[in-house]
Amino acid sequence: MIAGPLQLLAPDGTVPAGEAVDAYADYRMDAAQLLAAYRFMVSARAADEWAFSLHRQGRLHTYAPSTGQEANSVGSIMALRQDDWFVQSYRELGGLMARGVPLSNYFLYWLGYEAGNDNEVDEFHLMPVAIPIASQLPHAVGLAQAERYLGTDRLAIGFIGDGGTSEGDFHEAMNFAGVWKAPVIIFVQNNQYAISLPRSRQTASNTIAEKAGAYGMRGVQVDGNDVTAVFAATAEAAEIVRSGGLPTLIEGVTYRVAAHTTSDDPNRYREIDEVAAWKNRDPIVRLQKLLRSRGLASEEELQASIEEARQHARDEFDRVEASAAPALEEGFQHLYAELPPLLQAQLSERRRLQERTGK
Amino acid sequence: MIAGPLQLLAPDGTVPAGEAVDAYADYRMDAAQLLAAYRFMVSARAADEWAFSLHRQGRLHTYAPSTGQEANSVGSIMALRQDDWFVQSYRELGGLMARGVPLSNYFLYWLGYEAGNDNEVDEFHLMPVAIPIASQLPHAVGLAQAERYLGTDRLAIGFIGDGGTSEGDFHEAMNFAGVWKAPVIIFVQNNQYAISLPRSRQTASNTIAEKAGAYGMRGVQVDGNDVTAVFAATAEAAEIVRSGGLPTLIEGVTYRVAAHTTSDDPNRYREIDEVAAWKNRDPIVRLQKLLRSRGLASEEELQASIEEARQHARDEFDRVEASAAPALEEGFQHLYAELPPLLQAQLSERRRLQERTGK
Amino acid sequence: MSAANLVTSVNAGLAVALESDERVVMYGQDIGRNGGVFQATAGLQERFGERRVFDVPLAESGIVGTAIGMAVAGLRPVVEMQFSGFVYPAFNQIVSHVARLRNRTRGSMSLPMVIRMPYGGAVRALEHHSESMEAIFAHVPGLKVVIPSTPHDAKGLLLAAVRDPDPVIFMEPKRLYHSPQQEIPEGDYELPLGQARVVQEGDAVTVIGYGGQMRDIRAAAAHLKRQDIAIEVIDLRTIYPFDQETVVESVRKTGRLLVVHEGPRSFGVGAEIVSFATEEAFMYLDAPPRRLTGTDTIIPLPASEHFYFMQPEHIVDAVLELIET
Amino acid sequence: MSAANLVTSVNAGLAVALESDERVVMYGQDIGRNGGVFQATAGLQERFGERRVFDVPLAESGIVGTAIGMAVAGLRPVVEMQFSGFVYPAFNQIVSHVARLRNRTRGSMSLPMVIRMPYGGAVRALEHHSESMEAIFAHVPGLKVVIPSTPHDAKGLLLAAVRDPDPVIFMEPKRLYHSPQQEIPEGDYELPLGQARVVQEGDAVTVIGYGGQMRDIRAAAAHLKRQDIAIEVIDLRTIYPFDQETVVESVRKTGRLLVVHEGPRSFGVGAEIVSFATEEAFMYLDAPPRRLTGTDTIIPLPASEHFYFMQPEHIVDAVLELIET
Ligand SMILES: Cc1ncc(C[n+]2csc(CCOP(=O)(O)OP(=O)(O)O)c2C)c(N)n1
Ligand SMILES: Cc1ncc(C[n+]2csc(CCOP(=O)(O)OP(=O)(O)O)c2C)c(N)n1
Ligand SMILES: [Mg+2]
Ligand SMILES: [Mg+2]
Repeated sequence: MIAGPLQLLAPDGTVPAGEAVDAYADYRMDAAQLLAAYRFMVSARAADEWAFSLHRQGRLHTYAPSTGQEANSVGSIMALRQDDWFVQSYRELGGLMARGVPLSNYFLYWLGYEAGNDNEVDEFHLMPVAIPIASQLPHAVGLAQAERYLGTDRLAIGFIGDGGTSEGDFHEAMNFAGVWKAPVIIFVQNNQYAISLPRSRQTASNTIAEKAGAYGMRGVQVDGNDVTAVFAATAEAAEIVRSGGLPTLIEGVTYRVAAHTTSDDPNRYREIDEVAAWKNRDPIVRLQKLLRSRGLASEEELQASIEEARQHARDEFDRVEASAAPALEEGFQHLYAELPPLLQAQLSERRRLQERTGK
Repeated sequence: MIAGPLQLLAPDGTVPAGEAVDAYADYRMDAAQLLAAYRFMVSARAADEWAFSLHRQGRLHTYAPSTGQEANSVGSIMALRQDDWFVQSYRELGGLMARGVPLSNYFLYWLGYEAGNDNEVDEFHLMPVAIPIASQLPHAVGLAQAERYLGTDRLAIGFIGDGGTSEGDFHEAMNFAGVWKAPVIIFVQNNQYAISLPRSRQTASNTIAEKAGAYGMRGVQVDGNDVTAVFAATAEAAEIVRSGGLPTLIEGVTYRVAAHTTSDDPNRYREIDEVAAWKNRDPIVRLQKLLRSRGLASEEELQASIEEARQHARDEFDRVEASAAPALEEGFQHLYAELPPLLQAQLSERRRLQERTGK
Repeated sequence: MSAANLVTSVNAGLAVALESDERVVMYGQDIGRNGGVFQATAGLQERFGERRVFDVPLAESGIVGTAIGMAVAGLRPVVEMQFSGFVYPAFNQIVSHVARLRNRTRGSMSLPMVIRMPYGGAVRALEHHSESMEAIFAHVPGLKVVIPSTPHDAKGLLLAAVRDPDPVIFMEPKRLYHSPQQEIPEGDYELPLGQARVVQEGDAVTVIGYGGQMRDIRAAAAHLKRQDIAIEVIDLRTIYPFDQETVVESVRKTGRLLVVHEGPRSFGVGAEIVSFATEEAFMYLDAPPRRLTGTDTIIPLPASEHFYFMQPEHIVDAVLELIET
Repeated sequence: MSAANLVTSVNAGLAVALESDERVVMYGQDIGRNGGVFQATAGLQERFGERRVFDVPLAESGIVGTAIGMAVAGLRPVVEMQFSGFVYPAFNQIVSHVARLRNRTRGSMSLPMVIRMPYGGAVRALEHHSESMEAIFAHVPGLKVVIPSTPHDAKGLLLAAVRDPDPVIFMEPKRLYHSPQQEIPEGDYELPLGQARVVQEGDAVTVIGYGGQMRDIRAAAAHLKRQDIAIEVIDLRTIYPFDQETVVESVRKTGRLLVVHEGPRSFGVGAEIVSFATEEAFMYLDAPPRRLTGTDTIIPLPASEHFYFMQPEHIVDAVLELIET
């Protein structure tokens, strides 16, 4: 199934030879980048695993894991500039790590606080988590086109899942991008499932990448479990769109090895063998092999990174959990720049109810 | 621009030779069909021209003409069975004539009566005029899929304009069609404009037909001013989809030689030369040439058909205009199968207001 | 009779619908093998086959739009929106076509279809998963909007909705999906749309609610009863067209009105009920009517969502205040 | 001062907005060379260039969705929906994002954007071209909904909307586009959002309206004046958040309330106004409030649309009836 996609690092940790690989010679990750990618990926994995266990402990309600998909958003975000717009869906934890977003905010969001989306715009150029599927893509196109209007050379990257490509907003965003030749990259995390619906029943096209043609865009399919391929494809696309070339759709072929969210039981709709096969293609294990074979990190160092990430995840969650405290006013504070009298009255009434009933 | 599309009858009335033409040998229109197509096209043209003049006389408010586009819907509807579902937008007057829909109903609609959409379903298998752009296409796909469920071999054809391909509903309909392999034909009347927006700025794909690939559908581009090519492409597509093959997108390349509607002034946004060039490709004139050269009709007969169509249009309009009478109750009568008490009360109140004020 | 909670009663109703009419088909996201994210369709695909119960691509407008075509062709589609917060992409299909096809064709076409969706909050769900925007559907001419609050009502109203000749928006209060079980008839039964249910008779105050907040209203009623205050509790069940007669009769009797719901206050369901009752029972009103509803704010994420919903204590307090005036 | 009708005043307001702020961009369908189907943007592309005023593909969700991105990046997009009947494909973007981005990001992002659209009927337009569904926007927390009824208000409110830090749904009554001209200030002026305007003072009945029906209300008021009946006429101008103070003060003064609008009755704007006024001015009311509105039917096609709208005669009749009770 994944014979076609661009691969610069094989599952066994070797670097394949050939024309495709040579073509991407300019977009190779250097040692520091490979080590950084590893750190981001293990940070994401550790936070994910901890979140799952927190859910079991009853400390976190619903949670959507990115486990197994870390290479897609880590590789692509690392290939971009810090001031390029990052338009996430909800499975880009790795990318958030690469962008430097505090894990505490991420946990805060999943703990159920809007404040988790309050990331300094000028520092992170990050849009908040987007849950209504595909609705975030037009935002990415608008951000990109606005930057062109403003005369900067910033681009925007918008993430979406394979299922999301069926929504009308995917289409409208792609079409606007094509017509405007907007400096935008649409990154489809094809993890083979939309909750229970397999990719093959989501759309009848052979690949998702080829949908780009319908919009006069470039389309590229990459092995989404190969962080170096994702990096290279994104770096190339960034160069192209930044210089006024065709906007690009990147399909990162990967797999959702965990459940859709903690509320979901994937055993209802897929075979355990399939999952096992994909676990063998784990993007972190693959990168470890490369780091080891290149002598960039020892086994101890690789493990130490993991331990450190785990500790960090625990500490951050504890800190956030202890400090977060909901307040009745919150729902009113940021609805408008200034609270209109009508809502002031509602807030007073709600406070009065609280005073009278203690609820 | 229209070098690529399938053409079986050149603008000069000759039948080109070549592989493409041979490939469609099985889908040639016979003499009776050619004569019928001519009748339908001149009927549509006559009604259109009369409607325009009625507008100038103040007898018709807004009107959307199909002039110059008659071959698309006449050719395609003629290639289908009477019980195949016909899902129109608002520029398929020729197709309505081919289906046998009374012109009186068409005029009734444009005169502002819902009754104009009250066409016997079992006779015409026709959905009402659809104005919210692209929203009708999912209906076509649903109709087609339901017929498969019911075990019939009916198909559905859904019409849309070039502009309509930008809407999310176009995408969702195409994607459902592809996934279901539904017995449906999506017919895009590419008349080069969506009101003032030229096709080139509507989407960055080279053709509209190629968008089919993104959905695992077949895509075919035809000369939409060549009724024989439209017929052939549709007949072929019908054979394919009826027997479980790929659903097909047909792009009929044509031109909106008149205004978008009577409310619009196309001189604001396009050059007169362009219009003139396309008038030379008139689908009716082209068919006349063929009918003459084949000896299927004399000049007199050709003109007589036109005269007859004109007279019919006038008569039908006069008849409808004289008999139609709006009534206050109409808005309530068909909202639900049974009028709920809440609405009965509103109707009584409205009647009471009328009694008290005469308005 | 058999015991069911609200979600199993929906499931039972869907099974009866499929069983009793070959024209009924069901589709949506994850309703097949997965049985729906709330298991409302659990086992239906297994029992009735992929032909009758199936999953489709992730596209709400496509789902509703194709269902329109299916209904015209003679089927009776029952489609699911995974959450009411995700119905908006289908809004154009609903407003421009679902609500209008009969009117537009002077009755020569009709749309016997049901759009089901879990709605409302208080289950600590994610952003966009707790919406309660029934008022916008209730404002669209040509739709019927039904919201059950008990297992018994859920099954009976759902079956009536599926057999109704007109389209029905059927909103299921997800916070009551796993509410205590109730004995419901095993087989086929319908409850008429457009009829409210008087849950408890009383003369102190008329308290009108529906769906998700009914449990809180009933709790408040029980609490007040222990204080010898008998409120009249009305469960609207159908939001549009609502049961004007039952509303106005009750308000005329009690002279006091409280409306409770979780959607935003302004331009919400309570506005219509209060407005209508005032117009029709003005001379009988002893106190200004009151709305106890969600505020005009966005339902907060889970950590703060409890501030958004009305609790039994709030209802008791409002009733007592109303009685005092 | 210069003479303008409503559509030329919108045009003038848009020109000032473009002139005074480089961040303002405008786009939509046919607004460029064509100048908009009502000529509301006539000449703006010529004057400000294709960079600032441009046409985009036929996709409402794409238009609103990209505008969100533009606003986040620092622009102030003013986008047009060609008719309010075609805003529904963008409904998800409006409800799920436009209304929420500020709240969701705790104010670290805001959306200074305007979504303009002609709304309402009575111009014998095609199907779907006469919608008056402002109530559904007014029910969505996080939006502001503004509807002018005079040239003077249109320009001033539009400029305030463009400069507002929050998103505004700006609905223009197309039946008044070519209403009689009014003298309006030439240059730059803003009128505050959220403030109603007392069009005529009076003590007989409070008549509240907005947008398309204001002309009819004024005609009724003039007619009644000749009979020595002075009604108080209020033009809401902002539907959400509406001017509660002006409404309640007037109702307390007159003791009688009539709300007039063209959207459907049930769950409409009138429901909120009547409900709010009843709650807050109950003791002052001398008669049941009344709504004179569109019925819960789909606006008929042109031949019958006149049955749908309220005429001055209807308003006069309702006022006289209210006075009698
Ligand atoms: C508009 C909309 N419809 C439905 C949902 C419910 N839902 C949440 S995630 C999901 C599947 C998404 O699949 P995909 O796009 O492949 O992303 P993935 O979760 O696999 O990363 C669905 C149906 C939603 N969030 N938004
Ligand atoms: C959803 C929607 N948006 C906008 C409009 C207004 N409108 C009517 S026709 C039209 C252009 C349609 O162009 P195209 O699809 O090419 O069809 P054509 O009119 O050329 O046949 C527009 C924008 C509409 N009817 N529906
Ligand atoms: Mg997926
Ligand atoms: Mg066109």
